[in-house]
Amino acid sequence: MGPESFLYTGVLFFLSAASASLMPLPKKQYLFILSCLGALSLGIAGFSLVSAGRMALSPLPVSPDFQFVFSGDSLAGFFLSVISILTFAVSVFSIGYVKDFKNKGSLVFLYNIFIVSMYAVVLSENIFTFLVSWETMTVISYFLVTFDRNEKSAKAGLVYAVMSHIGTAFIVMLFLVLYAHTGSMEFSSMRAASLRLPEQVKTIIFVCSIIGFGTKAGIIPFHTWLPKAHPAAPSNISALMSGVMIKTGIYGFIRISMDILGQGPEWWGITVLVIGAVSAVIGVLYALMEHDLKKLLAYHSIENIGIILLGVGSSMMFRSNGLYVLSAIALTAGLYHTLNHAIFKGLLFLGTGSLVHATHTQNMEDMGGLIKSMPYTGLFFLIGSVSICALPPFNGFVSEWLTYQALLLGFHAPSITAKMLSPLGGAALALTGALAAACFVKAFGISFLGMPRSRHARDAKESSASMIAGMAILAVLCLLAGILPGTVLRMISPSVLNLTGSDGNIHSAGFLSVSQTFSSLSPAAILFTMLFTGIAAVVFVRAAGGKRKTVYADSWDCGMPSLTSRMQYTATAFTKPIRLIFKRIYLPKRELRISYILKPLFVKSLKYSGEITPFFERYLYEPLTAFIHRTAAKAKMLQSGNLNLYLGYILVTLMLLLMFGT
Amino acid sequence: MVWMLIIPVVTALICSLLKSARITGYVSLAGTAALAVAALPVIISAFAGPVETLRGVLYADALSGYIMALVIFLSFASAVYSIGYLEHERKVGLISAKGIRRYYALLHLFIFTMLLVTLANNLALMWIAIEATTIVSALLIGLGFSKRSLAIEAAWKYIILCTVGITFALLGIFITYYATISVMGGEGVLNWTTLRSIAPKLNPATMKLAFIFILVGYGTKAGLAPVHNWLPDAHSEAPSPISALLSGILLNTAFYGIMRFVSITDPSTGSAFTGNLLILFGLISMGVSSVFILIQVNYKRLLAYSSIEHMGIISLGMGIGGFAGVYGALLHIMNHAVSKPLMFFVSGRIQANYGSTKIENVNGVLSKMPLLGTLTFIGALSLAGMPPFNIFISEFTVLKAIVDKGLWAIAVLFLLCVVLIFYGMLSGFGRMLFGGNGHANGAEHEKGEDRDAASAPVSVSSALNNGIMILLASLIIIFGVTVPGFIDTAIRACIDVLGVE
Amino acid sequence: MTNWIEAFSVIDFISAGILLTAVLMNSLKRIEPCVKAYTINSWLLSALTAVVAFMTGEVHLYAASAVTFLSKGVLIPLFLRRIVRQIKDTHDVEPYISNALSLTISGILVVVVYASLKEGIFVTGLSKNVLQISIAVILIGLFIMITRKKALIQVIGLLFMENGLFLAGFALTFGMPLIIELGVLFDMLMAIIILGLFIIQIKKSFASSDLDKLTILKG
Amino acid sequence: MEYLQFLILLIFSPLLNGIIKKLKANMQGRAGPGILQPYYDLIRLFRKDMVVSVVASWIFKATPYIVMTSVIAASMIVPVITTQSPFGIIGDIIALIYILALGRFFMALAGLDTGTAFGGEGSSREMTVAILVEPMMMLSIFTAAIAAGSTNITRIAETQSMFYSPSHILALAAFIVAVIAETGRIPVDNPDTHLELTMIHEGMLLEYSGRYLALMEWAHYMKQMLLFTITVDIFFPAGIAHSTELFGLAVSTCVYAAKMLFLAAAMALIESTRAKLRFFQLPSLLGGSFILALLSLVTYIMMGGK
Repeated sequence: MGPESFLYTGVLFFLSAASASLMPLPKKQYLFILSCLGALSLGIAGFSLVSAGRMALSPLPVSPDFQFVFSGDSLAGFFLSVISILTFAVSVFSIGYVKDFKNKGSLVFLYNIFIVSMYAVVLSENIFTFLVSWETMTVISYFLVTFDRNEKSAKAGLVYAVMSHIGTAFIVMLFLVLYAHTGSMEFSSMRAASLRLPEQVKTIIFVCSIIGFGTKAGIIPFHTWLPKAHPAAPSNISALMSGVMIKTGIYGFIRISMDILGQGPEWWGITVLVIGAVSAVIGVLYALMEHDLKKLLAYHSIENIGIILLGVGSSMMFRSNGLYVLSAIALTAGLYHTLNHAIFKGLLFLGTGSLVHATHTQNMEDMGGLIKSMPYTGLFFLIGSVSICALPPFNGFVSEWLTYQALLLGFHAPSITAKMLSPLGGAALALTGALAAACFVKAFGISFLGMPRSRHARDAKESSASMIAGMAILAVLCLLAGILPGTVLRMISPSVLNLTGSDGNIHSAGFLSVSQTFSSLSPAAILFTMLFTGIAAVVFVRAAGGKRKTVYADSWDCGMPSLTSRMQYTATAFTKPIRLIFKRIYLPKRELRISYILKPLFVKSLKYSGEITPFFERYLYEPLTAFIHRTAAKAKMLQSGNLNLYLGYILVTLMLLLMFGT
Repeated sequence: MVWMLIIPVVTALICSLLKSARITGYVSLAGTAALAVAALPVIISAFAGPVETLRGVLYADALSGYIMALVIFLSFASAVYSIGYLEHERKVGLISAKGIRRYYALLHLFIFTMLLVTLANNLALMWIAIEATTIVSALLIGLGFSKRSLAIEAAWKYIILCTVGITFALLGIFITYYATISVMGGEGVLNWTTLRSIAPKLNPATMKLAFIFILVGYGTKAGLAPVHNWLPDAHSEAPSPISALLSGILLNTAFYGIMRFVSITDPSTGSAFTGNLLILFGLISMGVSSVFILIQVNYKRLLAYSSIEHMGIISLGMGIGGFAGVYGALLHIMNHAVSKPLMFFVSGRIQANYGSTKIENVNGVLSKMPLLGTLTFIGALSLAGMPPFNIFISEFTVLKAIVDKGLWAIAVLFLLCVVLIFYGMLSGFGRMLFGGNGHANGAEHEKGEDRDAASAPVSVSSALNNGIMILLASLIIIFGVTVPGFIDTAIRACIDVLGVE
Repeated sequence: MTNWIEAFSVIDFISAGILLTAVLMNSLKRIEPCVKAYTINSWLLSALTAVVAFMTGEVHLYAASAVTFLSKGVLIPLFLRRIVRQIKDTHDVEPYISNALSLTISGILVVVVYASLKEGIFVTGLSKNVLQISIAVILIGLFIMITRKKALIQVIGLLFMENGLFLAGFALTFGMPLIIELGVLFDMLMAIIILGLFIIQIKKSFASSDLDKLTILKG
Repeated sequence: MEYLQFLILLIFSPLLNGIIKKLKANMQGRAGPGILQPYYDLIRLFRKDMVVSVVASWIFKATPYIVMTSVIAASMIVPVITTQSPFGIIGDIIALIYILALGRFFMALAGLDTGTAFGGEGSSREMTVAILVEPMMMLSIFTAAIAAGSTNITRIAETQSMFYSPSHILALAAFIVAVIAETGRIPVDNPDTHLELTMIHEGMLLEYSGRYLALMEWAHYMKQMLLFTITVDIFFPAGIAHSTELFGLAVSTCVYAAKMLFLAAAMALIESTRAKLRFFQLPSLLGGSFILALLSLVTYIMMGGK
C-alpha cells in the first residue's frame, strides 16, 4: 500500500472520531483511541512518503478559480510524521486527561479537526488550499485556546487570533505576489517559474514570509500571542500547539523561502540567523522569569524556534554561497531540532498537564515535593527537562550539536559578516543552553523537589495510567531520538537532499560524524560509558567503603532547626541573580511595603512584590493598539447623527463627482 | 410570473384581515412557501433564457432570477423567524396583535416590492419599485412597533435620505431616456431589453452624467459610503427579521439597479469610467466600515457596518470587472445574503435574552446558550472573511481579480481593512460570547439544546427558529468548502447577461 | 404650432418663476409661507406643463399637467396644512446658516449649474434655460433640506426637489410616458403621506419636530 | 594503553588538588597539609556512615554517581599524554562541555532536593555562574576549533596552528578565567570556605556526607584536572605524543606533569594574590573575559586565520 491509502485511512479515523463526538455517547474520552489509530496510520503514511518522495491526491474543485489540491514530498512527509508522532502520544494521554472534563464532546471534535487541519496545511499544494487549511487551523486552535470560556482565555484568544490573522494577511500578500509574477497558484509550477523572478520581488516575498510565518512560529517580536495562548488551552492542546502547530510556521517558511524561492542573496540567511539567535536568547530569558509552568514552557517554545531558525538561517546562508554540503548540515540540524522539540516539548506539556491535573495550579511556587507523590510524572518531566536543556545523551543535545557544527562551519563562508556572525550565533546558543539549564533546574527543582509548598501539592496523587503511558512514549522517544541519530537522519536526509542538493555527508553508523569538521558524536556511546562507569563506581564504592548504614534525619542546613516549607528557596529567589544581571533587558520593578507596629522597631507585616516589564507589549503593541483606537475614535464625528450633515454628504459627493467624474 | 406578484399581495391582504395573531404568522409562512413554489419554474426558465409577460412589462433573465431567488429564500427565512420573534416581542409587550397583523401585511408588501424590482423590465418602473421598498420598509422599521422613539428616528432618516438619493437616480433615468431619444429618433425607451441592444450607440457624455446620478442615487440605497449614513441606524433599530431582509437582500436589489446601469453605460463610455467610480465607492465603504466596526459598542450597529463593508467589497468586485471580479461580486452577494441574516437572527435572540444591544451588557452567550453561541461564532467568523466559511471564497476571488489587474495599492488597502474588521468583529463578539461563569459552564454545554429552547419563547416557533438558523449556518459551511454546480452555472449566466467578456 | 418666440419667452418666464419661488424658500422662516411657496411653485409647474402640451399638442401632457395641479397644487398643500395644524408649531427654529448666506449660496448653486451645463450635452426642443433651472431647483431643494431643522420644512425641500425633477423631465424629453409619470407621482404621494405620519410620530415621541433632537443614533 | 589514559585523571586529580593547596599554603607562609591529604580525606569519607535528609528524593542519592560518571565520561574524551585517544570518537569538545553540564544540572537539583535555603542558594548561584561562563568558554574554544577546522579535541591538539598569535593569547586568557570559574576558585568562589553567604559550590554539597560527599569531592578534583588538561591540549599541546610508542609516551608524560605543575602554581598564585569578588561583581569579570574571547575571534578572522 502506498502512502495515499494510509493517509486516507488515518484521516478517516480522525473524522469518524470527530463525527462520533457530536453524537450523545457516554465516555467520549475513549474516542481518542480512534485518534491514536489515525495518528498511527498517518505516521506510516508520513514515513513511507519520506521514502517514496512523491504523492499526489486527486484535486477537488471548489469554484472556477480555486480547487483543493493535496500532494506531498519528502519534506511534507517529514512534518507529517512529526505531527503523527506527537499526536499519537498526546491522544493516549488525553484518554485519561479529559476524563472528568465537562464538555468532552466539543473538545474531542475540535481536537480531531485541529489535527486534520495541521495535516492539511502540510500537504497543501496550492495557494487556496494552503490558506483554507491554515486559517482553519487558526480558527480551531482559537476555539481551543478559548476552551474554558473565562475572560482571561477570551483575551488570550483574541490576541492570538488577531496576531495570527495579521500574519495571514502577510502570507496572503506573499502568495498573491508569487501568483502575480508566476501566473500560477500551484506550488509546483511556482517553483519552476520562480527562477525568473526579479530580485526585489523575491525580497518582498521573503520579508512577507518571515513576518507571516514567523508570527505563527512565534519569533521575536511577533511572539506575544504565544505565552498568552498556550497556557490558556487545555494541556494536551498546548502540547500540540507548542509541539507541532508552531512548526507549521517553520514548514511554511522553508516551503516558501527555501523550496519555492530557491536560492536567495546571502543577507536572507543572515537575517534569519540573527532573528533565530535573538529569539532563542530573549525567549529563554523571559522563560526564566516565569513561575507559571505553562507560560514558562511557552517561552521555551520561542527559544527552540530560535534554535531551529539558527540552523535554517545558516543553511540558507551557505546555500546562497554555493556551499551546498554545509547548507545540508545546517538544514539537517534545523529539521532534527524540529523533531526533537516536538517530542520533548510535548512531553513537558503533558507532564505539566498531569501536574496541573493533580495540584489544580500552574504556579510552581505552590507545588514542591511532588516527585514523591507522583514518581512517574516526575521521572518523565525530568527526562523532558534534560532533553530540552540539550544534555547528553538525550535528543536535544544531538540537534544542538549539529547546530554548533553548522555555525562553526560558518567560517567557510566568504563574507566577513557571515564569518563573524555564525560563531556569535554559537555563543548565543551556548548562552541559551546555560539559561535553559538554569530555567529547568528551577522548574523541576521548585515544583518536584523539596517540601510541598501548598496543601494541594501535599495531597497530590499520581495521574491515571493512560496519562503516564502518553508521557512514557515521549520519554522513550526522547532517549531513542538521542541515541539512534541514524534513524532520524533517514527521515530527514531525503528532504535535505531535495532542498540543498546534498546530504551533507553526515555519516551515522552508530556514530554521528560530520566529515566536514572531522568531528563525531555518539550519544549511545556516552550513555553506555556512563552506565558502565556508573556501575563500576557503585561497585568500587561498595568495595572501598564496605557496607555502611544510612541514617535518615532532617536536613542539616548549617544546623538550622525545624525547617519548614516556607523557608525553602523560592523560584523568585532562585532567579534573582539572573534578574539582576540582565536588568537591562528585564527592567525589573520592585516594591517593598512595610507596615509597622512601632516605627521603625516592630514590623507588623512586610510585603515584597516585584515584576519585570514585558518589553514588547509595553513599548510596541500597547502603543500601537492605543493609536489605532484613538484614530478610529476620531472618526466617530463623521456619523454624528445629524440628518442635515448626512444630506450634506450626498450633495458634496454629487458635486465632486459632477466636477471630477465626468 | 404574474403570480409571483399576486401571491404576496394576497397574503398581505389576508394577514391584515385575520384576527388571531398566532395564525397570521403561519399564514405568512404559507404565503412565502407558495411564493417559492410559484417562483421556482420562473427562476429556472429565467436562467435558461430571458422570459417576459404582460407585453414585456415584466421581464426576467438570469441576473434578476439570481436576485429573485435570494429575495424569496430570505423572505421565507425571515417569515419563519418572525413567528418566534414576534411571539416573544408580544410577550414582553413591545407589539400588539394589531401591530403583528400590520407587521405581516407590510412584510409581504415589502417582499412584493422587492420582487417587482427584479421583475421590472422598464427602468423607471424599477425605480418606482425601489422607492416603494423604501416606503414600505420604513413603515416596518418605524411604525411596526410602539414605544420606540429610536426606531422612528431611524425610519425618518432612512426615508428622507433614501428618497433624496433616489430622486437623483430618477434624474439619471430621465437623462438616459433623453439619451435614447436621439438614438431611437424621437421616441425614447427605458426598456432594459431595448436599451441593451442600443447601448453602444448612446452618447457617452450623457451616459456619464446619467450614471453619476444613478450611482449616487442607488448607491445611497445600497449603503455605499459616503452616502451610507441611514444604514447603521435603520438596520440596528429595525426588528431583527427585517434587519435581515434589509441587510441581506434590500441593499442588493438597489445594487442590482446599479449593475443594470453599468451594463448599459459600459458599452458607450467604456468600462473604465464606471469601474473606477465603483472601485472608489467600494474602497471608501470598506475603509469607513472598518473604522466604525473597530469602535462599535452596539452589536446590531456593528453588523450594519459590516453590511456596508460587504457592499463595498461587492462594488469593488463589480468595479474591477472582468470575469473574476464580477464572479466574485455575484458570489459575494449570495454569501453575504446567507451570513448576514444568520447574524441578525442570532442577535435578535441575544437581544431577546439580554434585553440590550450594547456589547458590554452581554456576556457568556456561549455558556448560557451554547447552540446560539456556536451559531454566532460561525456567522461572525464568516463575516470576518475567515476560511473555511463561505465569504472567504468570494473575498479571495475579488482579491485575486484585483491582483490580476495588478492594482497592488488596492490589494494592500483591502487586506488592511479586512484585518481591522476581523479585529473589530472578533473583539466585539468575543466579548459577548465568552465570560460569564468560567469553566463550570461545561455542565450546561451537554444539554445545551433544551436550555436554548427554554430561553426562547414557545417551543414550536423556537424549534423553527433554531431550524432556520442551523440551516443558514450549514449553508455557510457548505459554501465555504465548495461552490455548488448549479450556483456556479447561475452566476455564469448572470455574467453573460451583464455582458462581461 | 404658431409663434414659438412667445411660447419660448412664456416658458422662460414661468420657469424663472419656478426658480424664484425655490430661491425665495431660503428667506422664509414661518412654515405657512413655505407651504404657499411650494403651492405656487407647483401651480407654475403644471402651467408650464400645459404650455408645453399646447406647443407640442401632446394629449398626455395635458393630463400630466392636470394631475400635477391636482396632486401637487391642491392635495399635498392641504395635507401639509393639516399636519401643520396638528403639530401646531409655526416658526422654524434658527437654521444652521443665516438667510442672507443661504440666499447667496443658492445663487451660487444656480451659477454653478449654468456653468457646468454649458457644453452641449443636451440639445432639447425647449430653451436651454429650463434644464439649468430645473437642476438648480433640485439642488436648491436639497440645500434647503440641508440647512433647515424643521422636519416639515425638510419635506417641503424634498417636494421642491421633486418639482425640479419633473421640470427636468420636461426639459429633456417633453415629459416621460404618462404611466411612468403617474407611477412616480403615486410614489411621491405615498412618501409624503408617510413622512407626514412620521412627523406626527416624531412630535409625539420627541415633543418637537426639530431635527436636532433626532441625534441619538450616532457612531 | 591509550585506552586507559583517563585513569591518570582519575588517580592523580586528588594529588593535583593537594599540590595546589600545599603551594598556596606555602605562598601564604603556612605549612599546610601534605599533598596526599585529599586521598586521606576521600578514604575517610568512604568509610563513614551517611546521614540523608528525609526530605531528599532519589535525585539526591543518584546525583553523586551521575556527577562522577559524567566527569569520567568527559575525561575519556580528552587526550592526556597521547593524541591516540580512541574514545575521541564518542564526542568532541562540545560534547565534553555538555557532559559536564549534565553533572552540574544534577548537582544543582540535588542542592534543591533537600529543601534547604543554602542548597537553593548554592544551586541558584552555580547556574548563574554557568550562564556567564559557558558562552565565554564556547567562544574561546571556537577560536581554537575554527583554527583547527574541527571540534575534535585530539585533532585540535594535533593541528594547533595559532601559537602565540594575539588571538591565541586572548582566547587563553578567557579560557583561564573560565577554568577558574568552573573549578570554583578565587576570585569566583572560595573552595575551602563554608561561610554560608559566600559559598557557591559548597552550598550544594552542604547536605552530603560519607561516600556521597567523597564521590562529589573526587568528581570535583577530577573536573579540575580535566579542565587543566583541556587547557594544555588546546593551548599548549606541544610535547604531547602523537603515537603510542613508549619513549614518546614517557616524554609526553613528563611534559604533561610539568604543565600540570605549572598550572597548579598559577592557580595557587592567583588564589593567594587575589581576593574573592562579591557575587554581583562576577558579571563584570566574566563579561570582561567574554569580550576577550570575542576579541580573539575577531582578531583571528580579521588577521585572516592567524
